[in-house]
Amino acid sequence: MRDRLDLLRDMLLVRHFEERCARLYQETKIRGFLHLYVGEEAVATGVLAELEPGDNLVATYREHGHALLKGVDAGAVMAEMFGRAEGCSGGRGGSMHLFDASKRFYGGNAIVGGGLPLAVGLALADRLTGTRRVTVCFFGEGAVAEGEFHECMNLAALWDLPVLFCCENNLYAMGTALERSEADTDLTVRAATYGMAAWSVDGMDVEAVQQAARRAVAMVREGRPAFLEFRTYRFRAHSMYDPELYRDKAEVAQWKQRDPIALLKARLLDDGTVDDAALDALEARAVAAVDAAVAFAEAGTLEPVDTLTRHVYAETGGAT
Amino acid sequence: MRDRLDLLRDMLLVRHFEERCARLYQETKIRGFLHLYVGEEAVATGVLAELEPGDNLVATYREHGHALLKGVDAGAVMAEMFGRAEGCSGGRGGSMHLFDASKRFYGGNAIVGGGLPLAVGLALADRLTGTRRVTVCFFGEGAVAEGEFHECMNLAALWDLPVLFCCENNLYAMGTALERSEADTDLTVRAATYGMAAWSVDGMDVEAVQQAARRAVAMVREGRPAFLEFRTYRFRAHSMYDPELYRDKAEVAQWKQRDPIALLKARLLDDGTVDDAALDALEARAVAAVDAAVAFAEAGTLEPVDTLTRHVYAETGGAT
Amino acid sequence: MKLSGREAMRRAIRRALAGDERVFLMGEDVGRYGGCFGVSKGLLDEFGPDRVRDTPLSESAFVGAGIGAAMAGMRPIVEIMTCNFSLLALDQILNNAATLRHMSAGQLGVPLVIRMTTGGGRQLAAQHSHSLEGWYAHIPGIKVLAPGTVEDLAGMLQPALADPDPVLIFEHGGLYNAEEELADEAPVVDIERAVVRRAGTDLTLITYGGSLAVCLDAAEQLAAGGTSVEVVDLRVLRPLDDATFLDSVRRTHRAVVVDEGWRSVSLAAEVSARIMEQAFWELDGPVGRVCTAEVPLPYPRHLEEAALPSVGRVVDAVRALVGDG
Amino acid sequence: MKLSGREAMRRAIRRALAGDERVFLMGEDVGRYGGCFGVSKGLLDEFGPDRVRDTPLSESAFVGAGIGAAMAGMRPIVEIMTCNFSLLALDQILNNAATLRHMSAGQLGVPLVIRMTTGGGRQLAAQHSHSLEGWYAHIPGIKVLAPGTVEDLAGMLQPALADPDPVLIFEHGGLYNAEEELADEAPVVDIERAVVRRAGTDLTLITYGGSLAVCLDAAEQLAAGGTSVEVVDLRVLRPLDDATFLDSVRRTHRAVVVDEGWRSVSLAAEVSARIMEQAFWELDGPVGRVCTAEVPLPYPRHLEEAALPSVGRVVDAVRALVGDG
Ligand SMILES: Cc1ncc(C[n+]2csc(CCOP(=O)(O)OP(=O)(O)O)c2C)c(N)n1
Ligand SMILES: Cc1ncc(C[n+]2csc(CCOP(=O)(O)OP(=O)(O)O)c2C)c(N)n1
Ligand SMILES: [Mg+2]
Ligand SMILES: [Mg+2]
Repeated sequence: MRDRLDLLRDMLLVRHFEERCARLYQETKIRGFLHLYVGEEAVATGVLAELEPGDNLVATYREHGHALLKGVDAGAVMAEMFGRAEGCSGGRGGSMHLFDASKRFYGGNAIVGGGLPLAVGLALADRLTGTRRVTVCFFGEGAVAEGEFHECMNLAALWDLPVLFCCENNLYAMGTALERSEADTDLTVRAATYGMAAWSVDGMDVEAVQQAARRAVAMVREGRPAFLEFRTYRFRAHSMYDPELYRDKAEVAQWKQRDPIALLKARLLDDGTVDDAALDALEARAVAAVDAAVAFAEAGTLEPVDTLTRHVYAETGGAT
Repeated sequence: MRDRLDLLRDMLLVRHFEERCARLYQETKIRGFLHLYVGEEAVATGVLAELEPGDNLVATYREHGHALLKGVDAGAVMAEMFGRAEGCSGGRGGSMHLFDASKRFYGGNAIVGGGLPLAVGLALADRLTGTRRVTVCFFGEGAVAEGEFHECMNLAALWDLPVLFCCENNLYAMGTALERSEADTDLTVRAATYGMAAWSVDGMDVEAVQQAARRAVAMVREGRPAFLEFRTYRFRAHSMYDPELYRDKAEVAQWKQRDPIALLKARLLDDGTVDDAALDALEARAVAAVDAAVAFAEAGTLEPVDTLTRHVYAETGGAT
Repeated sequence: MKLSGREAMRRAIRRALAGDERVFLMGEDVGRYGGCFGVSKGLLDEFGPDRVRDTPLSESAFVGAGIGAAMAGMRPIVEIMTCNFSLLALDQILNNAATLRHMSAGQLGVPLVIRMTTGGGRQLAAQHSHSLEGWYAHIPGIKVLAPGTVEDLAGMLQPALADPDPVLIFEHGGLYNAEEELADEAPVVDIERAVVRRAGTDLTLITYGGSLAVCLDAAEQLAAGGTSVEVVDLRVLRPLDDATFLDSVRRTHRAVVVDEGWRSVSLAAEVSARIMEQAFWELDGPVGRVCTAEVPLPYPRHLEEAALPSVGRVVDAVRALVGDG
Repeated sequence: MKLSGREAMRRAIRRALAGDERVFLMGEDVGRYGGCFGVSKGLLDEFGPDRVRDTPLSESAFVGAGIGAAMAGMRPIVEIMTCNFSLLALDQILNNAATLRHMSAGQLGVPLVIRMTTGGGRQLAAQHSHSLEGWYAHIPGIKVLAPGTVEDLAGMLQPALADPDPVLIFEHGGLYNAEEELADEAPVVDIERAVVRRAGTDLTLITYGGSLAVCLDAAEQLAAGGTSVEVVDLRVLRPLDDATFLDSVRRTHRAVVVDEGWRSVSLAAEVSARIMEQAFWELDGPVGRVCTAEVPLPYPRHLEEAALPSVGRVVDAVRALVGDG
């Protein structure tokens, strides 16, 4: 089981990774759309702390952190964003399409709500084969308005599928605040009408996240779906193109007071688990890991152009 | 306001119309898919009794009754099913696509859930122009599983649109019983999570339907959406191709005990509003109306083949 | 044994379910109702509700669930009642099923079969009569099959299930009631190749699916008038087997493509363009097309018949190219 | 005045909103965010939240609501952020918007404008880089526009709104940052006609949208080598204006179609087939096609560039037909 220091380590890795990505985007090493998880680290960290390696994960385009914590190699993730053959998706996916089948990390999906049916299907396979496995599906609160959310919640509940729905409620879908997209903003009430256990959790408190995840994962491992809403906030823009006209600087500043990393650090300092030197060491380790990832990515190679049409169909026909 | 005798008249018209359609289908006068409303007449009858001519109506492929009661000429409806130019859709729509713009009857839609967004849009137009009008949207309980249901309920509630959602819960979507399609079969609970007033009504009791509709229509006319679930039953097959493997004859027989027409007749006889002779006269009038409709349809003409590609685009370009 | 398309398909599904634990059938009313066209009648009793799985009306979710289950190693057969409703699932098909292998650089595959009814001719009007198979053939990452015979209808399922990529089978509504003599051994169709259904020398009719019968009838009629027509059944619309029809056109020097899809941006256009590109110098005249009129299909029989490819329209198109042979 | 595509489109929307009470703009983040590509920045303040209406992420519902509102007499401009997401609304577009007039025998009309971004070239990978305009052009009952210049981008909105039928405008992502000198009076584009963008005598390049600039550059380069290329900008993909490109091909006798869609069953195939049918005897060689490689677009720049139509690929295709002129 991951302890509080592990949680801090995980969050720091994600934070430093994301901040580096922002810089690399400015340097045009990373291109396309880039969505960062800064501020929301406690959510993936707390949930993934409760998963086993054999569990499935489906995420969104804001999924670097989920990939790293599911065990996808940081170098391979960074190389992916550099578009290198050594990337975890062979460079073909980029930031929004990280994959690692060996880690049961099923992407990275750039269609809002698009991953939900996949999660339902992964869990259906487990139900059909009698496999005891949890499939976790992350999505933003914006996805709740999509028809697919409704269809998938219903299917999972109707068929008792082992899916853990994790809604990362960071209050905005791009520039649209939740109260301008949902008639009723209490998402757990919505989830409960599918006959699914549903809890709302402080997504800035990684320990609260972990606790809630533990309870929910246990239930899902018994074969019943569950829903968790994490109240969180993204500290940065939606993507690198966002002028942030839709929210006040003051609001952002206020949420930054509840930085999940600062919160956990304060607790650990408070109760004497760590001192400043230990924290510095942890930070340094995270930075070093990111440095190594960047170095790996920099050293990566480009896929030859004549491979362009590879992986459209399987290379060998016939049964697999 | 329509009184109880009017309600009986309306239901009889629909019943006789539908039974005649079944025969005409056997005679191959009507082709394609044909979905009959026998057993469910109280729903459309009670709701439409509360509408004004200027209100909008959107229905499904099981919409003959709704069309007739919205004032679409019975002859034009029958002619439509005969594929005649004199049909209410010029013969191009058939049973599933009755239209009458002059009666604000916006179809007939053969995609389950497909009419819901149209209803939302009609109501949105009224909200934008400040028009006090009710848009009623009928759909089966099977449509509740569709993503569009969720999206439309949310939009209507979020934007406070004057839509009355009427769910005709006849317990089956083709052969799929509600409990095999919904994790939670209490549809009013579902509706209520959108922050919408929602009631469940005995759909076999036309007076109960009318009462519920009155309350709901009043609310919608004030500019807020509402949801009504009508518990009803279809006495006949889903369409003319259905071997009905999925339900017991006994279940059908039991529901037929609650035939909405028989129920109302019994009440009217009971309290002396009518006697047998009066009832016979009402039946005869309905039959005569249907006879006239059939005669009109029989006398109809076929659109010339060279008009095939008409009405794909407007005949005159430019602004309308 | 003489079997209807419905029976033949049922037999194929039964064998697939019996032969491979990973196979299951999922869709609206496939179980208790017996399939909206009766194809899966009896299979629920035989295989149980887990493997013959009725779904709610949630096309996007259950198609997407099929994709997910296939990624996890199952071999789902997902039935969409008719291709008209597949639009509700198109996001899942195009953005997930068709892309996952590529986006993951081959780590993931989606060995999924999606079956759906297609085509007009039954007076089902504008929302139930589409022929979208040619349109789907635009999408890289999926395979598109369109059987034109009962044997192909039944015989394509097994190779489709064996295929590591998503395969969409468009079953023309007219095939379910058609009857053919079928061997007891399941025929296995080569789903990479088109097939010549009738040999001829003057012109090649290139077609598939519901229009195959129309073309064979037209060929018969033309033969009576002295015109010898070869009929190529494409049967695989993506990836298209160019070689078979090009070979034919290089022999006959004339071609008409018959396609129940709407004309503009149709599969027929693609075939015409490929002939242009690869056999232009061997043509004795322009390649013609007979397609469905560009109109949402109207309900009345006479208008629907006028809209769809018919023997008369095919014969006229051929005559216009070869003269009144 | 020099305006970017973004500014020009904003001006066009502003004028539409100011000029007609029935017009409103609706879509994800069109209001407070200012439009995902910044097109509608400022319009919320100017016209208020009723007429510049942010929607939830519910593509099917809000597109369908646009159809309903249009039926009721409004003139909605519905924005779908990018055409990739339009698949979620395709049922409403194909089964309702495109059919309602026909099914009701002309009683109803859907004067709706749907705007969406299209195209690749920005490394957005396999779920954000589709070019679906040619694919949409298959559907009877809708009109499909694909501006290739800033002037057309801005000048198509007004006639699209005046059109009594649903009009889909596919705005190539590359156009928003392009700049052009525009007159103060809003240019009004003839949305029934293609246009010749460059005159030439040896070969006709037929293109639209994002590939127009590619073709013009290719023509320039070819001119340097002595090959005179005419460039036809289709701009209206449905209904297609045959006359303009046929007229050109009848003069040049050679053509290459350049289309950012995937090659199979593409708009390019349709254009090729129409030339085959209507100008076969005037061709000096087969019509060529330069399309996007049949692959879900990969992320890395070098692969994406190789997949998309490029000046190099167009020049090569032209040279292959006219020799090394
Ligand atoms: C179907 C679809 N519609 C629109 C978009 C464009 N888009 C990308 S992210 C986003 C906001 C999603 O918000 P949310 O689900 O809350 O996730 P967050 O970005 O806040 O993590 C939008 C509208 C998309 N990718 N897919
Ligand atoms: C999107 C879609 N999926 C499937 C169908 C086929 N279908 C037609 S009616 C029907 C059942 C609908 O049931 P319900 O909504 O309860 O209405 P009812 O027929 O009982 O009145 C189905 C599955 C369809 N028309 N549209
Ligand atoms: Mg969010
Ligand atoms: Mg029902």
